[in-house]
Amino acid sequence: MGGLQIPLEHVLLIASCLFSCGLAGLMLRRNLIFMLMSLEVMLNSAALAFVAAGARWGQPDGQIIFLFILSIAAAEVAVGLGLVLQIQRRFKTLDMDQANRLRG
Amino acid sequence: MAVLWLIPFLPFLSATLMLLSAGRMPRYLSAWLGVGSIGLAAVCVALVARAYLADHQVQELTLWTWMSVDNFTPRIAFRVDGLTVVMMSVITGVGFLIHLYSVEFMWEDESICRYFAYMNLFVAAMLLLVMADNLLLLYLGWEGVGACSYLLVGFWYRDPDNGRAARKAFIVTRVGDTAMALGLFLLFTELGTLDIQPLMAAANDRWQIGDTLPILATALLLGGALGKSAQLPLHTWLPDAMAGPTPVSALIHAATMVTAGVYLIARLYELFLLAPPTLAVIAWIGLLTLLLAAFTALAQKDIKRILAYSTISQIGYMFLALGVGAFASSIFHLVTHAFFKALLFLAAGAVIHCLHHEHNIFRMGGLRTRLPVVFLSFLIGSAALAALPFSSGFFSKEGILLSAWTQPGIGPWLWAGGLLGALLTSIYSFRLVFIVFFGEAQTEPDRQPGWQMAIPLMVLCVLSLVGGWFVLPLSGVLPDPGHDPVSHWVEYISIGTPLLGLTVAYLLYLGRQVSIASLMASPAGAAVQSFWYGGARIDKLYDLLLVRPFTGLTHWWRNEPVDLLYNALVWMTRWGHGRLVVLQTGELRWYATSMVFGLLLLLAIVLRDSA
Amino acid sequence: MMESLFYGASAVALLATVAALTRANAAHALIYLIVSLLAVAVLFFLMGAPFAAALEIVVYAGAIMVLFVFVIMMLNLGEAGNSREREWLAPRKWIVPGILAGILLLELVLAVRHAPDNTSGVEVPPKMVGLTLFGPYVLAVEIASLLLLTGLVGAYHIGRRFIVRRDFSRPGDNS
Amino acid sequence: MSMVVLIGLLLIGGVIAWWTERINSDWPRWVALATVCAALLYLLRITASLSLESFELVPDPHDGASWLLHLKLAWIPRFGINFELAMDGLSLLLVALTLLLGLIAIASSWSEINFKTGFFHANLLWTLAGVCGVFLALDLFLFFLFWEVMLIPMYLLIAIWGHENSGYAAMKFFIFTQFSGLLMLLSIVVLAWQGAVTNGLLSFSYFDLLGLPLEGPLAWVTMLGFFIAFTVKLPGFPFHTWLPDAHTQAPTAGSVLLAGILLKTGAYGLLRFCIPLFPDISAQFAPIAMGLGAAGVIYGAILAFGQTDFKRLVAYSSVSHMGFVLLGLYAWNTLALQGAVMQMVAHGVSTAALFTLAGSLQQRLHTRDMRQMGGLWHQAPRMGACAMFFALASLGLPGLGNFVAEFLILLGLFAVQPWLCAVAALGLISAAIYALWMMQQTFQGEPDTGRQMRDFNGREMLAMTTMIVALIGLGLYPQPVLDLVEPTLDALQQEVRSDVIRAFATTSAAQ
Amino acid sequence: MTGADFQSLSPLLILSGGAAVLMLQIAFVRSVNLTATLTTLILALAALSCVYAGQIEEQRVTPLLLADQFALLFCSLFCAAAAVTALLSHDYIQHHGDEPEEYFLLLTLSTMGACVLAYAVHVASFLLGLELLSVSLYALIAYPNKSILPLEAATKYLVLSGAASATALFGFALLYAVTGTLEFSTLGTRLGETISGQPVLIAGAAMVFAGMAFKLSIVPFHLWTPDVYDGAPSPITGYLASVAKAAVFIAVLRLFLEADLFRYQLLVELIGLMAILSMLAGNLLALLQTNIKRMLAYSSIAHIGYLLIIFMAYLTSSDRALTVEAAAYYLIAYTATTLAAFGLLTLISAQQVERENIELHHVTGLFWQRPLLAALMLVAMLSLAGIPLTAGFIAKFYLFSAAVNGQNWTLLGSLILGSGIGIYYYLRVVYYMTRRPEHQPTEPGTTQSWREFALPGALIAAILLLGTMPQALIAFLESIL
Repeated sequence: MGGLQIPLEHVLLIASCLFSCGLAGLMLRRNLIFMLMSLEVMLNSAALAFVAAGARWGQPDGQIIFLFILSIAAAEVAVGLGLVLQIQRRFKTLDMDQANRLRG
Repeated sequence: MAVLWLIPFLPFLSATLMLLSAGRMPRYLSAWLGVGSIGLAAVCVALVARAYLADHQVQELTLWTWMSVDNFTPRIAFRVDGLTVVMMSVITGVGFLIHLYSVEFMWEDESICRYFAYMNLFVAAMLLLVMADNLLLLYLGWEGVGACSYLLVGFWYRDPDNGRAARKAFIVTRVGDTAMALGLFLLFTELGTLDIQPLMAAANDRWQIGDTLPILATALLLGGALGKSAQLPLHTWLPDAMAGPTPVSALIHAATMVTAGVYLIARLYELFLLAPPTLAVIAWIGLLTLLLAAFTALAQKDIKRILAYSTISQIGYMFLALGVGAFASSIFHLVTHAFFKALLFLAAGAVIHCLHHEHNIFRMGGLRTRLPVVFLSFLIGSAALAALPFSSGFFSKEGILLSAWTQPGIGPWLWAGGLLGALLTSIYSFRLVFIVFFGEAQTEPDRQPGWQMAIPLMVLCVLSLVGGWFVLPLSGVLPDPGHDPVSHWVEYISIGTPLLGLTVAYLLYLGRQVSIASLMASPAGAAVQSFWYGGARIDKLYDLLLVRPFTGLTHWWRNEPVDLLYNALVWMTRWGHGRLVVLQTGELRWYATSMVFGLLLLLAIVLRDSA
Repeated sequence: MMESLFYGASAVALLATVAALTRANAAHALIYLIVSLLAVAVLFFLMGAPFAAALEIVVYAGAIMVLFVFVIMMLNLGEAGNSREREWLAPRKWIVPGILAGILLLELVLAVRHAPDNTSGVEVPPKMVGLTLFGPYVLAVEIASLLLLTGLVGAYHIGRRFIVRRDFSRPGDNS
Repeated sequence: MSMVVLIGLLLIGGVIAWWTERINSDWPRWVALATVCAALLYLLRITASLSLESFELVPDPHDGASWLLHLKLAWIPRFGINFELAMDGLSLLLVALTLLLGLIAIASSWSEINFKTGFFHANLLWTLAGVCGVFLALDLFLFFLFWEVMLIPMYLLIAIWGHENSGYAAMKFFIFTQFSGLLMLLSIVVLAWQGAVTNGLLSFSYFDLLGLPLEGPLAWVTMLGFFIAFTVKLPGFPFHTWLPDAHTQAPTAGSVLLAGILLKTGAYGLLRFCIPLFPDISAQFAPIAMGLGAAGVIYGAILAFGQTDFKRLVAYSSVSHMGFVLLGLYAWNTLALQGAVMQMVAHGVSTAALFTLAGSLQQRLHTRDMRQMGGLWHQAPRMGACAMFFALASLGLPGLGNFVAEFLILLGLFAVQPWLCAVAALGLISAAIYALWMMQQTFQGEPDTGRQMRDFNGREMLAMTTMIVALIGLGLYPQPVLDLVEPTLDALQQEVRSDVIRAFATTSAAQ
Repeated sequence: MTGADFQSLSPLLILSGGAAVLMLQIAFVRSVNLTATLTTLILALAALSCVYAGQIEEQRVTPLLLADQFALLFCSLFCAAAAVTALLSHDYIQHHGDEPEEYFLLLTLSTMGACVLAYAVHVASFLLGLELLSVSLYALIAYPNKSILPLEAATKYLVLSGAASATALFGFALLYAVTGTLEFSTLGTRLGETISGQPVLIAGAAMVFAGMAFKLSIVPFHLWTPDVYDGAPSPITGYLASVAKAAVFIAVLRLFLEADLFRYQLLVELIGLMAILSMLAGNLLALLQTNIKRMLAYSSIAHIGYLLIIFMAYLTSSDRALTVEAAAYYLIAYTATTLAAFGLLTLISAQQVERENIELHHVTGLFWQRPLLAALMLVAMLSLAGIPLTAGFIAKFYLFSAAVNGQNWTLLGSLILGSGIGIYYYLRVVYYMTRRPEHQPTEPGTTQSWREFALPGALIAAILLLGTMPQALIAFLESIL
């Protein structure tokens, strides 16, 4: 399998697109769950870039970093979803624009 | 001469003692101390004078080196020559009499101790002034007498007017003093010393007659003299200074301090001789002052103000004399003036003292019989002032007028002016005598002067009469131009003028031949009267040109204009804070957006460059 | 053929991502996101990283997304939530994020345009990954385990009370 | 070590004073008094132990060993920073003045301070220690350290025990001085690195940094860093605006210390560091500096007259008087320099006295507004007499210390800049105006009979008498002071080489 | 792995082992006193073990970690700081959270992350350390359950920090794609070999820096800082501001040094620009802030700005060791000072359950009521303002020296300007503290534990010692660089 001849440039382009989408989602959505999803997208794009880079050099390191990114994403999301639950309970909404008691 | 240092030290010591007692010294002790110390000083002066008269030997005494910086080494040192002897004698002699007089005059004042302290301090400073062998020490005395004058004019500090007069006296003279200080700087910078004798030697050595530097230096020194001696344009303080106790006016503002300017110029005559333009200016200033003050005196109502203007006028004569190079005549007039003006002031003081502190001459009158001693004193004093023949003033003023006459070129003009002044002097002196002592009584005296007052008056009467015969030991100290014999009619006119004035005064004020009242009632007369009553409006002019702008400026600037600059900085930082803090909205999406924005910029910049 | 599969999967990943981020309903969005992740897994596979591809499916799409599903189910946001989301997604709200993201994309494109080489096309088999992982990267694995422990403890502590409250909510406690 | 002991004595005394407050709130006063007395005696002992000839020796500015006392301990070798203290006549004089005025400050606040006396006296002593350090430190880093450190207790003195608006005043004081201090720190560092380039050795020692060849815009900026820091403290126009506020709001002891000593550190810095370190640039800069000095003289005097607050008036008079110091320093000849040093001492004493007086008035009348005073002489003749004396001293009456100082400054200045001298001399006139106006508004005029006022008591009179005697002594026999600092001034003048002195002269000729 | 490897990693081992011990202890005995004591002991032991670890030569432990003196120094600093935080938290957390034991566990894990960052010379260890630090901080920030502000703060921090991490990751991926290495040092050599001016490389470096700039709260990535600082529990704010910042900074500095990212001069110049912006914006924002925590947050932005000067200085200076020394000294001084400042806030607010925010007027008269605490605050504020005798001054002096050496005049100008503004708000705290209290002093806290005396005393001593006798530390720094 594999043996695919794709310019690295193109994979990175796709990763960039995903990354931009993630950022756009972060800026656009008010719902905390969607924000977390956007984060996932961004992390995923980085993972894609790493794997592509590893493939380019024929090294396992890209995949290993992908593995770590996976654990990072898991840990962040776990805590993040815990926060989602608490926010829903305390603020009665997930709209982060409402949660701006801290400012100034 | 060991006794020299005692002369200023004795008054200083007594002043210190009285000041240290903080006003708790018994009044008789203050009086004894005050009068006694001056008396002792006078005795010492007498000793010194006798020694000097015996051999005309200049006496010097160096106490210590005041400071020694680089080549600037002024010493606390005295130098006594003829001029100093004359001045010291006047200061301690007249001073002693006035102190004695003060005992009675001030006896009822609660602050008599303070009074004598200031007076003794003044005498000490004045003695330092005349005994100093260098200009810095002279300056010390010079400013010291100014400070004492300030303290004494404002002696009755409860009345804000007195305080105002005192401040005016100090500040106006300080203007002159500052000019003088600059003169000292110039002299030291150019000649490298402030010791009077080496200074004059060096000046003669390095400068030619008519050089710029001596003219500049003497002009600056003249500034000091004008201020202290109340000459135009710095004369305005003296009439106001009459706010002090009358003996103070007699001592400081008639006999001694105000003549310091004359002394200064005489002391430095060699320097002034190098600057003929300055001398000419001195002469003209003297002339102008004497005329202006005489006119003003004629329009006053306050007995002390009349005498004050008269003092200004008489010092104008002295300046006139200095200006024409008749230094000795000037000093001679200084001495006689000290006698008769002190006498007049003391007599006026006695009138005031006996008349419930009444100053207005038009509310006096008829005192000839009620206060005979005072009347006699006043009469003699006025005669001397008006230079009636054979009074002391006659001799001294005659000398001045003749010197002026012989001055090449401008001499006659000066002479004529002086003559006019003499006429006016005679008129206003006798106007005073006639109004105060003749006519109907307006106010009854409630007491007679006691012996402490009477004795000084008597002594001064005698001095005013015979003073003209004194021969001052000034030969060799001051140059005497020794004027050529002049035609006799000049002398006759000089002699006649005061008599003419007397007559006019008689006609105007006593004889009722010409109604002075109707003259005053006419619009022109009233305008002239008020013009001269206000001292030719010079005070008003200064007020408008200097005082008001200054106070206005201070009021305007009171709250620190420079702070506006710093407040602007503060405002800018606050503004920056305000602009930045609105970004902290607390909205998560905005924060994310700002981060993206930052990332965009960062990438844009690095890529633009590498592309 | 493989190339076209690659680009096809890329397109799917992109479109699914965009769809995921623009849905009003969280559950729908999540499905799109999973699709996107699956497509990325395909990409991994095509690039010669089968291990990564498998993990992408098992862990990412399988485990992490399931967490999301749980939470969405627990919150039970309902139709009211969806309509509010729609409101928040009005087109003009997109303008600024869209422009910024577009510019960023442009910059990234500029940056990676001349990335040097093709992918090697060499497959890196799972065994090699495993050997490296427990060779030079063994300490990293340990640290990653601590990281997961942290996530566990943190999620437990933060999320705990929500569960407690929902299941055993005491009467009168509405806060 | 004796200098360390001196500074340490004050520091430890402060701690003890703070601590003894727990026992009795009166104890700190006595502890503070005892500490300063002990320090004075110790200073006397140090001085007495030196040989008389050593006072006449010209200290070599490149060799600390030739100074009266010298101490050098390694501190931060990484930067060539040493704990280096040295004393010459100038330092000795100023340290003595510091301790003397410290005594006055303690005496003047004896009954004024009742809130936390322990901490108050601790701060007072620490300020003194800091100032002593400033006068003794010859390592630029150490100098800066003392320079900044003395401000903190001063800040606390103003902020805690100050009057109604003390927070603002203290903050203004601190920001002005700290900000300018930062500029100086920058200059010090730049100078040290410059020295490292020239000498091949990084050192902050004054003895090593003197005589560096400095040119170009960087050197100008460096010089300005020093100049601004010192001029702010002096305070020179237009950096003076912190001073009226700080003086007005500070407690009496604070004002005394501020006016009496802290301002002198600015003058000292200019004399010791700013001009000798940058001789050529200073020569070019001198006309501007002197212009600022003259502006300060006039401006301070004008604003002093406009004030209604007693302390503010005195504060502005300080601005005016310190303008003379700036003039004297930049005139840079023996006369003017001696005058400037004299002015530092005399102004220290006279202003300290005036602030003490102001403090006594405020304590008795609970106001500083002169419009509410008037006629106080009647009720408090001793106060009046003292006030009159110091007012006269402040306007430069001959026979008192201030006159000697101002006369020497102007005399020296005249040779350099006659026109500027004439302008500055106007300050003498305006000084008379404000000083006498102050007397008029407070002590003269009609007394308010409804007011009860206590005259000075024995303690206060003792303090006043000390200062009166000091001023008269300085006025009539200033020679000991002049002799003490003469070698130092000679050395500094030799340091600023003769060609530079010529440059001074030509700038004046060009004016 | 050899024995020497283990020795050089002993702090990390102790921390991870400690975490396990703590977990076990929590599982069996729930006792906050025990957990706190245990945590403090573990952290202290870890700090001490750095001395032990430092006895051997510089050691490369797998490609991931480099155990040199530099890493160990900061390891011990972080552990010590965490120990102080643990002590400070003890009273606080008892009042503010239920089940407080896990707090200490998370703190230990977080410190572990910081230490890993200090060791990190590889992208993997860098990322994992960073995330270990961050994830435990999310939980710590959200820990108190009696207020909703921590929740808000944690959410903001999580979302933004996650995005920042992703950005950094993406940047690393770009670097990796071109160079084919994840080790910093090899990355440096490869970067040198590659044709310079490759846009993707500089873009990657910029993205990495942008991600880190967020963590360091450098303008314009700073907006989150005050909100998170404000909402987080006080001891954690102190930890966040000191340890988290220092660890990230050290790691970034390592990255730049090892991989020689200084070759991208434009990037470094941009960092200089951001430094200027941070100094000015941070100080201006803090200017009129009355909430002390927010004020300190803004001030931390400014301080990072000061610290960034050394990047430019490194580029232009002739004495490069000096700039690194300056950074190290500054970080140590800043850590001590920040801990002191927030420690004080913790001690004040430990007994005020209902109020987490401390406004300026709350400290009115503190100087007379609790002198030791106030003295600590005074010293901390002076140190932050850079007044002599305190650690902050020597640190600032170091920066001055480095910047003068590098002739970065613009940066120096901003530094002076910023410090000038800073004096105002730091001093304002002192002013409020020393004001006479308007009402009778409140009763001093009833539960004054020994921590209330020992900790402030130790911190004061540390700050003053660093400020007056810096030579020991300087000599040490000089020897290891």
